[in-house]
Amino acid sequence: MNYTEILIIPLIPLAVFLVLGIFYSRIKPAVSGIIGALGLLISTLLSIKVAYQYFFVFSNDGVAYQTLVHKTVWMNFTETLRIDMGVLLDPISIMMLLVVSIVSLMVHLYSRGYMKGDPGYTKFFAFLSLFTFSMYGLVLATNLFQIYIFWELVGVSSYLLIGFYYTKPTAVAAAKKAFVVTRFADLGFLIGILIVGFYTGTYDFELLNNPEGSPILSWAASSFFGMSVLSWGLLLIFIGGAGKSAMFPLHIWLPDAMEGPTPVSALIHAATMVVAGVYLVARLFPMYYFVEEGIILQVVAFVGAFSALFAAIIAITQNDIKRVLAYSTMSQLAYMMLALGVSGYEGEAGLGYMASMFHLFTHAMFKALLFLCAGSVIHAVHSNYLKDMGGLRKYMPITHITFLIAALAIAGIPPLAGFWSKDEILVAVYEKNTLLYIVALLVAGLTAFYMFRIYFGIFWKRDPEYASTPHESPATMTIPLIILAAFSTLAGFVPFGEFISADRMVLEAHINLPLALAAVATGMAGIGLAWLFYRKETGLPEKMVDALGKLYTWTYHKFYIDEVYLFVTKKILFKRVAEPAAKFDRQVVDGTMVGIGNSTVRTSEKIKGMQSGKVQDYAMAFVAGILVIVIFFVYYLTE
Amino acid sequence: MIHDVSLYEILTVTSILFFIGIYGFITRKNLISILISIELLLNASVVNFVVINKYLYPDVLQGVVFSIFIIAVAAAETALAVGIIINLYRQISSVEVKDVETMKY
Amino acid sequence: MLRSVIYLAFVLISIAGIFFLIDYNLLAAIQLTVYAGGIIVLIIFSVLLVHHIEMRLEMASIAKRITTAVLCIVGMGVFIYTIFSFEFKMVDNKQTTTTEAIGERLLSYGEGGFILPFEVISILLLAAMIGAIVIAKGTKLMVKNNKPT
Amino acid sequence: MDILSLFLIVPAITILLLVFTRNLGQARLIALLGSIVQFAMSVHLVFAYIKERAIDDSIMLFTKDLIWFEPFNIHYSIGADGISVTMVLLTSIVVMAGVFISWRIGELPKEFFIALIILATGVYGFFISLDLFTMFVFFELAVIPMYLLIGIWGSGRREFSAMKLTLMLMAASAVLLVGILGIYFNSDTAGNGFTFNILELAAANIPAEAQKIFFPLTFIGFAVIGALFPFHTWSPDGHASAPTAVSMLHAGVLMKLGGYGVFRVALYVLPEGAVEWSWIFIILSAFGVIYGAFAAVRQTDLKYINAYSSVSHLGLVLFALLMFNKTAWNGAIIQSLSHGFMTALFFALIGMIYERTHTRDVRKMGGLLKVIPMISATYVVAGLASLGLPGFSGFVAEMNIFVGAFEHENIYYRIATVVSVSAIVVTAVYILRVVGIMLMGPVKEEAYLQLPRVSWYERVGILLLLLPIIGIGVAPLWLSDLIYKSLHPFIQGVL
Repeated sequence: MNYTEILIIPLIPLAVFLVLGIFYSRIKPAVSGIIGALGLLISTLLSIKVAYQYFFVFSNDGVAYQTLVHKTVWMNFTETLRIDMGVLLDPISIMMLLVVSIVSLMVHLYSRGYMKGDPGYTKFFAFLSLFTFSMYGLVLATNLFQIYIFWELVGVSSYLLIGFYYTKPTAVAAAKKAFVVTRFADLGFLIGILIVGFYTGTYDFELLNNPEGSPILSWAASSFFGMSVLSWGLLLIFIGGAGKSAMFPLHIWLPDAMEGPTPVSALIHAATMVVAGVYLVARLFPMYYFVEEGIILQVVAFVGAFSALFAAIIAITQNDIKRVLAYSTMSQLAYMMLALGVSGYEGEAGLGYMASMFHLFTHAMFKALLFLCAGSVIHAVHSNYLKDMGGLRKYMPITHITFLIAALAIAGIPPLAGFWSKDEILVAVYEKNTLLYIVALLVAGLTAFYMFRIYFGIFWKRDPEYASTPHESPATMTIPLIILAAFSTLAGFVPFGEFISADRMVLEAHINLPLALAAVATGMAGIGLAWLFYRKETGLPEKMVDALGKLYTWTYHKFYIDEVYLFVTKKILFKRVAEPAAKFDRQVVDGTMVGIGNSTVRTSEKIKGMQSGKVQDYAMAFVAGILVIVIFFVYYLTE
Repeated sequence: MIHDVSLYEILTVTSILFFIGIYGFITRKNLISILISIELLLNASVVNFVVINKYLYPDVLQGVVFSIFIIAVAAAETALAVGIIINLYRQISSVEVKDVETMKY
Repeated sequence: MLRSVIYLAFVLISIAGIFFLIDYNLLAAIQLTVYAGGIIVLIIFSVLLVHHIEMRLEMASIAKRITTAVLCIVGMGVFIYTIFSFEFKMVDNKQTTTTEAIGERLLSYGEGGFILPFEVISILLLAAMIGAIVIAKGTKLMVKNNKPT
Repeated sequence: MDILSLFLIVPAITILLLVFTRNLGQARLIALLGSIVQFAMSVHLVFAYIKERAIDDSIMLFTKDLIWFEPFNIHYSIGADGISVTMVLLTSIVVMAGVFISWRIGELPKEFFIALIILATGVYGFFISLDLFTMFVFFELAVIPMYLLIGIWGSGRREFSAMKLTLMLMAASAVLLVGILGIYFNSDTAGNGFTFNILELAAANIPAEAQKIFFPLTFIGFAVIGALFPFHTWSPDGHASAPTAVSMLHAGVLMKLGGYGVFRVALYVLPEGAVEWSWIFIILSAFGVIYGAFAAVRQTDLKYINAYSSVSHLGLVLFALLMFNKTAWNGAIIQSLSHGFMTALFFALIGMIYERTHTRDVRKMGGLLKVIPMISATYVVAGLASLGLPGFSGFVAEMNIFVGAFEHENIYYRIATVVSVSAIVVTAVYILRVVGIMLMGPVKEEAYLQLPRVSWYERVGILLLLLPIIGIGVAPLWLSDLIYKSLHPFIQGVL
């Protein structure tokens, strides 16, 4: 392999970021867009080349795929622990490389149209490049600390991009929320890293992931509250992943993050950054699987299943199309987590792992497409809300078709991409746990339902009174849509099992017909229901709302999770901890210090009278003092 | 030289004189009274010098010489003090200690 | 006020008497001339100059007077006790110190001579004299100097 | 001429020249020249040190020893290892930036710069001294100008703050002096007479009983200036009242004397006492880390926020120092440096913002990003650096500290580490809160729209501080190598 080429892939966006950042005011907006897109095009081509070389030229048939590492020391901690910077090539990192490159390139192209005329155009591309760089770094990370470093960097790029419209208070709040919530999760991640590093003596993925290696085998050596310390570490790392991938209960930032520009939502909050959590678990999969017999994987599976259902239910009631998509993203990510959670390691048992990665890949394509379509729609009607849309199929044919393809894909209708990957997940779950399978199937149905709810709402419903006739977006925006639509259609036919599997061996995936039929049927049922509810305009939705009553209100308010958080942070942490801390400091700690000073002052006030300046008083004191001394010397010392 | 009066008596007298001077110095509020008290103090010490010189070390003259110096200094001091008092009186028409306190500030 | 000065004069004269008794005639003379003659006169004049007959003599507060009195009595007790508990080696001596001896002692610059302190004292006296004059008539001088031409 | 003494001579010459200046223009020119020379020297020192280190294995390099008070065996003894070299570099950069930031100091410019450079001299002297007593003298030399600088050129309740600061630091000095004298009078273990020399003291193996008595004194004496909870309260008031450049120097450099002193004196000379007492100070400093962060969350004055943030960050330094682990120590030193640059940058930015808006109350500002983009963007960057974002120095430091501290064999120490790690979340909250309220959002006042843009000297000042932050953050290896090697004798002393 040519490592220079691989190194160039992340360095190009970094260079673009630096150039745009330093010459911020001197660069013309249009030029900056071109620089960004061009840079990324090179990166994308290189990624494709690398992928081709890895899978086809370099591949050794019949043997497990090798992990290729090229690294250099960045910082030394101790003799064994150190942070390396480098690139690690294995099937999943290359798959992610492709995902990031393609989606990012599409978003770059799309943004040139979407952001046109925005005063922060250059800044936008700079941040986008920064994000892409960080994401590449994350994907290619060779060790836990490198992944953490870029993890933080993508977090901050996300912060900057969500807060891109910084004069909007909601955007500012959302950015802050996103950062703080993920930061909180990262705290878990960091502690997890510390624990893993301490007990295994290494951060290197290569060493950590070796099923027979000492790091994994060391789990039995220590225990803490009934679980191996290493399991605690992995659980904490999973919390980090859950924060980024918006698993319940750390999901609250994701819907708010939709305050950012729509291309950002497509890139960061649908296709790439949010899958980092899934990627992290997949990256450490052998550890998760082998340490204490996969106890943490069960946690992963249940958290995944619950989040998937939870998010899907909320998605039904939301009226902001981007929020629906956000909850959908959360639900799909949870799906991937679920698949990882139920996966085994070797051979057929590793189907869940493969399915999860497969779904990650396809989901990135169609969810990015969905967001970009939504962006196109929002661009046309200047609103995020369903009530301001309707009948747009006449005005925006390309957007309409591409959206439909994406919606069908996510609903799991063959032969689109979503069907294949979702089917694999369902098979994997079915083989493991029936309860989880039912949940997963239900989620699939709900997914189809809410997707078509907004589809009908946007494109079919009666026109609202448009202030100006909406029109199709410019070519810069529609071309990426078309390309992504093509990917969404075709991605399912990639023989994914040949490239990616838990044990790196070729995995022959085959369609389990009854299960596939059940999945398709559920999807169709969801679509049909949506058609009944929202296409026919029978007033059914309102009736349902009335019938469900409280339940609907709860769902509409996202089960008040936000309020709980707000209560905890505002009322408890701020009011009960931070404010008392500040007060305590000013009054008690500082009060003590100032009090010492003041009491000195007061004492001196009191004894100031003695220093009256009257010679006679001094004389008296003098005489008295002399007397005391004389008496002391004469009658005490001479005794 | 007298034999009826011993050193002890004279020293007793000077001690009494000395402490009368101190008492006066501390309790009087009038500058001139304070001055008088100081004279008493000085005189008590002068007598001590002289008497001890006479009774114990008749061969040397240090005590006498010092007495002369003390007297000289006392004279100078008194002259100055009186000068100050008169000047003060001219300025503030008082020679009470409490009135002079303004000078502290 | 004047009375206390007269008492002071008596005290000083009595001290001169002590000097006479112990046969230090020169000192007695100095005591009489400088103290009884010079200082007392100075003080009397100053009293006369600054004192009005109707002025009440102010004293310190009772508490302070009592404290001081106690202090003084204790101190005196200590002194007298010490004096009487100490055995002085009395030297019998009949010789009269002459003025000549004192004078030679004062002006000798050999071993045990007091020429330097003597000179210092004379300068001090001079300075005090000038100082006293300047201070005593300070305001007038200042007024004169400040008078615009 | 040895190159370390130059760090005392050049400032002295600068001060001498400053005495003859007549107006602001001349004064700042001289001060600037002086600081540039110092900067050049410190850069040269770094390279000279690296070159010398390759061939010389002794603990201290560039040593020089002159006796200046025979009866007590007090020497003017100087030397440098990797730690002091980096500290000197930090000082010179912050001083230079401080001069740039004070480009338009209003009243008494000459005296201001003189006091500033006296302070710097004290700090340089402190960092290169190998003699406890000389070190103490320089310590005092650095503290005293602070009083004048805050009292004369400060704002708000400046007399009170200056008084409070000076009194608390003086009280600390008194405690410290007792500790130093205690060390001194117990130093004669080999029968060669008492000594103040740190290296000799470390080799002398002071009796354990004496160590246990004098370690807390020495530690607290130094830790007060390092803002150890609960002795930190001088810092918020002091910062709030101090003029910009003084805040910078104060938080950026002066507070580092604490950590450095603890490391060089308390830990090195009194290792057994340190082991004995570490638990209580670890609790205090870990608590201080969290506590400072929480206290910062509710502040409204920018300088107070930053002061409490300093309490939190420097608590981490002391925390790491007490872990007796090379990695943690390495982290502590880098944290000192990184915090030095970061707070200096913060205070510089706060000063610029205050100069323009005439308020430091975050609630009164808003949307500054639109109005003064350069300053605001740098503020965001500084904020991100402060909350430990990778790519900035803070991350490198914190990770070293956390990893090192977590290596401790005692589980309670590891739990304390986890507790202090959690401060990173709170840090994020208070930083982003300020950024959100002050820099983002709509512009609150019409008048802000006409705020003057950043001027060239401010730009230079900002860059001077920003570049090292990024430099350390992106390529930490050279710095940590520089420090790491110098830690070796210390860890041997302890274990």
